[in-house]
Amino acid sequence: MSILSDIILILLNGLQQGAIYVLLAVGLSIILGTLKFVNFAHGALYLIGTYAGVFIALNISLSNGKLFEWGFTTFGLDLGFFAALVLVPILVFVVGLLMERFVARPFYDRPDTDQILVTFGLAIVVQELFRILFGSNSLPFDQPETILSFGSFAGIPVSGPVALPIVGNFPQWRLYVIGITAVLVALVYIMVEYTDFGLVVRAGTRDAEMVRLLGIKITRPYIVVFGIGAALAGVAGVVGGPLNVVNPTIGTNILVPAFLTVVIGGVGSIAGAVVGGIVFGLTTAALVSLAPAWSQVGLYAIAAIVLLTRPQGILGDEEVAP
Amino acid sequence: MSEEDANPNAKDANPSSSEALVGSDLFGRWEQLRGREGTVVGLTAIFVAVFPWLFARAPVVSDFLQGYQSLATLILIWGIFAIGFDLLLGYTGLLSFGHAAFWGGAAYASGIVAKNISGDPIVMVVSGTLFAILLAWLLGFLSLRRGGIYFSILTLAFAQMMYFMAASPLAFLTNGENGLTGVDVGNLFGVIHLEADIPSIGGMLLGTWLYAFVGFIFVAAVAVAYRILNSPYGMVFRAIRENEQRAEFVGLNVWRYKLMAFIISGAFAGIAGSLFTIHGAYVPLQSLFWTESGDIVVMTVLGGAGSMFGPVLGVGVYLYIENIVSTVQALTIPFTDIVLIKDFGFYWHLLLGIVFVAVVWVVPDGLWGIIGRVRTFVSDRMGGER
Amino acid sequence: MPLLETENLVKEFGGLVATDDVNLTVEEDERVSIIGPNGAGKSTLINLITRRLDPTSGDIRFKGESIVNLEPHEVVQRGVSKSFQTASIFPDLTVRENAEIAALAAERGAFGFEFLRHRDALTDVHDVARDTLNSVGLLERADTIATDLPYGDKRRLEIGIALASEPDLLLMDEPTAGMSPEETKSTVELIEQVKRDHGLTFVLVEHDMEIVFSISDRIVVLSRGGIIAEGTPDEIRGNEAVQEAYLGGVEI
Amino acid sequence: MSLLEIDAIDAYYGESHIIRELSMDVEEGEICALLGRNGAGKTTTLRCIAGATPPDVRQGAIRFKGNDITSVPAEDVSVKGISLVPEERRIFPNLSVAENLHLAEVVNNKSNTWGRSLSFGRTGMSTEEVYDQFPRLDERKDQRAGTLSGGEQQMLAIARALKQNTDLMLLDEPYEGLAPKIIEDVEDAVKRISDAGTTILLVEQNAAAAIKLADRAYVIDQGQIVFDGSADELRDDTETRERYLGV
Amino acid sequence: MARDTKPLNRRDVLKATGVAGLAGLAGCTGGGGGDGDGNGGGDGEDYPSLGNYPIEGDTATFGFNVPQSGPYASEGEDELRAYQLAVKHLNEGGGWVDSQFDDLSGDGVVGYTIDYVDGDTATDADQARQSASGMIQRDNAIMISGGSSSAVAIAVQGLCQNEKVMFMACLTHSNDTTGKDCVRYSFREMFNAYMTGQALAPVVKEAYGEGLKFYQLYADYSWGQTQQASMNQFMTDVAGWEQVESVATPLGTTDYSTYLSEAQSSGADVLILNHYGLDGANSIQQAVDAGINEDMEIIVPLYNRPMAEAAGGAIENVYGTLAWDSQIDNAPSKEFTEAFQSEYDRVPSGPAQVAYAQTLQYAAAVERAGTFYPPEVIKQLEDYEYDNIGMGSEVMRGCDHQAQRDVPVVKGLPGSEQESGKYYEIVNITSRDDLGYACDAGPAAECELGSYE
Repeated sequence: MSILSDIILILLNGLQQGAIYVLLAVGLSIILGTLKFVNFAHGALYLIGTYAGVFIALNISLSNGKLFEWGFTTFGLDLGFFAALVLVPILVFVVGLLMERFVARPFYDRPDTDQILVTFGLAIVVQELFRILFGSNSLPFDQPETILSFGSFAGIPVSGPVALPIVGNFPQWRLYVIGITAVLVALVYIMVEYTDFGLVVRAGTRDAEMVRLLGIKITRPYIVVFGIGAALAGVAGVVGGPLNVVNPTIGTNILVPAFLTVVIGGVGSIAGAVVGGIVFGLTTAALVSLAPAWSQVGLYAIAAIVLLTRPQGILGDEEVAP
Repeated sequence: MSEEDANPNAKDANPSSSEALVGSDLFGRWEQLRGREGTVVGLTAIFVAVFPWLFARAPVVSDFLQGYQSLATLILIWGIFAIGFDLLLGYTGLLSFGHAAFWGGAAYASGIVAKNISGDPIVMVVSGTLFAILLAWLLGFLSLRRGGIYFSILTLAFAQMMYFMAASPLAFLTNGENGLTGVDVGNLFGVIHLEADIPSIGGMLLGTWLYAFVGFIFVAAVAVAYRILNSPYGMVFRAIRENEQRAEFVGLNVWRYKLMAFIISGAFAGIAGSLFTIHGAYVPLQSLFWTESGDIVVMTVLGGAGSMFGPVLGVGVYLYIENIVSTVQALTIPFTDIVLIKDFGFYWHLLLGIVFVAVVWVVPDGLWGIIGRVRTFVSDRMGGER
Repeated sequence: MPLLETENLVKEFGGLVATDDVNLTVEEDERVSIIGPNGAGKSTLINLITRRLDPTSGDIRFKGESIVNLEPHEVVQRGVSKSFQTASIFPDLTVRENAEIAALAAERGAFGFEFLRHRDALTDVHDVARDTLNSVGLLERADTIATDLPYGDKRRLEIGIALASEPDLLLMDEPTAGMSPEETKSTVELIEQVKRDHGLTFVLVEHDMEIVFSISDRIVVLSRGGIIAEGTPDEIRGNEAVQEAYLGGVEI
Repeated sequence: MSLLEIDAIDAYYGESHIIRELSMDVEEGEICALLGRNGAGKTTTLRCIAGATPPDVRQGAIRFKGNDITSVPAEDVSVKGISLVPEERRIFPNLSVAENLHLAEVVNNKSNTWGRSLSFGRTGMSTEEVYDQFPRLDERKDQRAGTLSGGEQQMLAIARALKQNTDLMLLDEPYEGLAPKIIEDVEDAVKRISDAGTTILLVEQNAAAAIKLADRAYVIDQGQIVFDGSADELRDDTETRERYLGV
Repeated sequence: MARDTKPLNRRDVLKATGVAGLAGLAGCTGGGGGDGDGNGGGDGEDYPSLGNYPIEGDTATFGFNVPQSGPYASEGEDELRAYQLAVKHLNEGGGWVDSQFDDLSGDGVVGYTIDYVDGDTATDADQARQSASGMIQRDNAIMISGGSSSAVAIAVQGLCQNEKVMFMACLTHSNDTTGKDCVRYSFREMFNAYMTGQALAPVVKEAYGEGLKFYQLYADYSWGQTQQASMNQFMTDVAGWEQVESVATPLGTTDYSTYLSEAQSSGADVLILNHYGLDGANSIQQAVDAGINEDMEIIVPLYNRPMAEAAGGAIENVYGTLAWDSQIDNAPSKEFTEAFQSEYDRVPSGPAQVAYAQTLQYAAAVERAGTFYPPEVIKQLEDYEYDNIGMGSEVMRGCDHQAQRDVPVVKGLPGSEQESGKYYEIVNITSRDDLGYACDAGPAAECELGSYE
């Protein structure tokens, strides 16, 4: 295997692994940056997104859990993957709004530790609810064969391998994961940089009171920010779900890397979350190639070093007041 | 839970009680007594002495509780861990999400010492604790450079590093995923086999020598923790929690005190981790995993961070639910066969999660705080009748 | 030798010069007030002396030794104490414990290893704490939880904490801000009494000119980061540059 | 009826009692100065009017155009026609000049749903008008506001207020930290705004500069009004000036 | 450890106080069984007390420690069904008790009614031990069985050795269970990683030919390491293949794409994925997504049902071994499948058969010994020969407590042909004669069983 193809593979694999982290980190980061709310239940939103994705896209057969006991042996709407990709963000957006209203809001004025504790507890509750309902074994979440198929249009095939120059076969879906992430992050970026909504959010991050003094009811965009952050986590669940097995622990398992992504990239900026996710993904891929046995240790070590030497994160400078 | 009923009066760490209830009657004298160090340690010792009997062997009570000896031992071990953790979280106000590093690290250290050097329980405890102290010094030195959520994440990252190191690169020492097996715990003082039952009445109360050994260390840990809280440190820790900047500006070296809080807390975790190895003659790899850190947070907060015995109560409730309630198959109306909830035990983790959220939300001083309020209510009533 | 002196002290924030080449001296036993309009750099100067901020250049000497490279708690240990503008106390601790913490730092140093020593045995600390509470008039409320005190008493406690650190130099940042006239009056009395009893050297930052003129030996006027005048109250009262700084510098 | 009536308010910062039974009125069309040494309670008064919290007003009432606005949230007070140009300007340094200005009209922008919908006929100044008034801002409209000079930042803060739908502009220490030449520019701007019909409540430590512009003046000390009269009266009242404003 | 020495059996008290405790928390309901017919007892005279022996009362309690939460819960539930079935058959007759196990009467075991308690291991060694110690100390279980992971089995059997309570291992595949971590009180019916390599080699050699190159990925913990070592050994020695590289994937890896990319470009013909359970489901799914199955053959040494379910169609044509399968064509297998299906209306999984077999095996040994006294039971099991559980003629070897048995080799079915309980087809049952190792060789060389008492 040539060094060039090695490098390309590390890049591709790193990007696609990073993509999921980016989707989670963008939401986590803007919520942390604008609302100063530490959401340890962000992984739960990913979990909800994944299960909702399975439910909407497929008709799965259950083999344990309460739903199974209640007679739901096969389960799901079987609307296809594209429907999940559209509906899940909407659903999780609503979940995010509810979470903001009923969980986050009472805790805005309480210390970080209380926020961590209550959302940590909430994450346990959500995970357990899913375990009880769907059982703790893994559901198959197959990659979509095609997307955008409707009516007579067969859709674009997305599953299986695709032959790339130099490196050979590569799982096609993973390229789509990178692509979908890029599009979504770009959309959010445009929304934040070029719309009134984004303007209010950016200004509010810096000086919320002044925004209110200008006559703008800042809580509304904040709620929307929370919803968007949640929706992105939901999308991450839909596009990332088919990459791995789906079971109730995926939410808590992904939380730690998502948080590390945020702090590596720098809290509060979308660009930071993107850079954090890419750095995290590439580092993982590179370490896996170079020193597999130490890759996880190395990853946490790098996260710790970034936190110690650059607490504002790689792109945190933007947020430091002049 | 009845083990807690044994000492609802072995009280708070705050001896200079704000309610200056001094009277010549019995109640007043009791109020005076309860703050004293000797009383607290004495009541703890009495509690430790009757706990396993009540929990596992007493007629009616233990049949109701469904307890058993080894769980009693385990509750005390985790109790030591929680007392130490609370010194950091409850008193100094630092939320570590990486205390598994000290618990699991000490468990491995004492296990490895037992396998390779000496299985003497005292040597194991000392070596495990020393390891935890050194590790806490190092990790505290690094992690305390950051505050708030960053501190929590740093401790988490370091603990996860330890976990992954034990899982694979250091598997030649730790036996990796299978956990450290074949730990031979030697006899205490060379003669007492810890697994053996204590003869006569001692055995009836305490059960095994192992429990006696753990119980002795538990009482000692309570005494030391209580003393620390009543030493200048206890005051400084609370001062840092209340107003760190002001503490700096009265001339205290806040950073070093925080480091000491971290190390002391690590040392308690180390003692507990070493005892865990002695208790099980085995170290699971999970002892280093971050969920273990999460468990100690949940236990401490559930019971009541910032009180001396709250975290121990939290440990009791947590382990009780995890090990006993989880095996209950149906929740029935007392003294009837009417089933309220089928498969009740199946929901144990959900139940715990909901209780935890409720505690954080509504009663930040935890279950112990609730007991405290009930006690205040009762004592006010009693005071009012005079 | 002056107790405190700053030499060409400069602090810049970005392009803004908050402290501009300040040479301040405070002699032992002197009562110095620092006044000046908003944004004159009074708080910055105090923060530089207490080492909460790093100066851009210049030196600060206390008892002849430079303290520029010390940590804040080390400065306190040398004998510079500060009372805060708001009641910066330990709210959930008792009044006595509030004072004891400061006394502990004063009597036992910035850090010690006495974690197994019962604090009841620290008689020196108790003595200092009791004396301090006595002198700020809070001894009777020693067992009250600090957060339950009325606001005026909290501010007294704030001053008490600063005093319990046994300072040689006390920096007071607006000790009467937000107080009612009665509270202000009693605080002024407190300051004068402390001045009598402890023979302290202190530096006062205050807006209330009545207080400033009644208790200062010397007044230093800051404007735009620099010292524009200093002298006795009478000298300052008639000083045109000072009037200009306050009233706007335009002939009326 | 005065445009703004403050009726014996008491305001607290946490437990600090800052404003004590303060009463004052601002008439339509005038420039009213509120003077006092720092710490006297000037900024707190303005924040009470603008609906910012803290402070919290525990007693008394504030009325604007006859309507009670005592405990109305800041965003609603703003929409009713009061704009605050706060101390230290508080422009958004991470946004461009144009974005800073645009932010002030977001609330008037019918296409968005983030602000409260408006029933007022009048909207703030258009961007063109603002740039006409402040050509320097036009030159720098794509620059990040944090990179502007102090005077430019003050202009931006005032311009931002103009873009709101303003009947009463609260100016908090507009001259602070500015060079004398720049102060003159700001004075000119304030005069122009006043001439255009906007009522102004001006808070200043620099009494002389304020009196020069003002029609009427209040002097505040320890949270209470200690002088109330025309600017000329204050100019002549040396004792009050020296006692409460000077040294 | 402290024993419950008071005359009244605690479980009886429990029943007397009703299913509910005062707060309703103590409603611990076991299986069936009342207080028995009172004819038991008698066997306590000859032996000293040891562990939970002697049994008080007329009821002997088994402890079934299976994953009821966590990723292997569905497997654990199936095991538990089999255990419950075994208890039912022991007390009431039926299934193999009637047809295959002559030692068993269907009327309890040596006069005792069998009861059981169950616990949740959550596939976590620590929780499994806590659960097992509750069964031993509180419920006085005389025998523990269970496990769905080697770490759990090793942790629990160590505890059982200390407590002098017998452990009948269910699903555990690591060499270490009966190798370096073996104990006197534990017996394993399941084969191990070493034997998997031996069983697969001749089959894949025949299927894919000689002289191939293979590439291995293995989970970097003891099971994965031993598994890849035996695959290397037997693919090289038996199949005559050549290993290109063997790469460790750390514990906790969920994304194998980088590893798979490297495997893909290595030029090897065969990819062996030494991952178990969900790790296996992930790696094989990802391998198929990457199109590796187009250029290379894939082998997964050990299958289980949760993995097959989660991996879905990705296991098509992938070879592996399996504990047991209902498609195996012999009398015991059919009888078990029928009994299980008539009770639960579902097809039993491999671990269910092991669970059922282990419980009956233990009970039969108790009958032969005439007592529950563990050393006697152990002696009855050691070197015992049997041919009654559908895996050919077997011996439970005395030197390491490892059953010497046949191993089924299977091939995954395409997604379209899969149905509940049927995910693979049986290609071969490799005979015991082609498998195994001597007592002084392979994993057994490291085994020291420890004392009987």
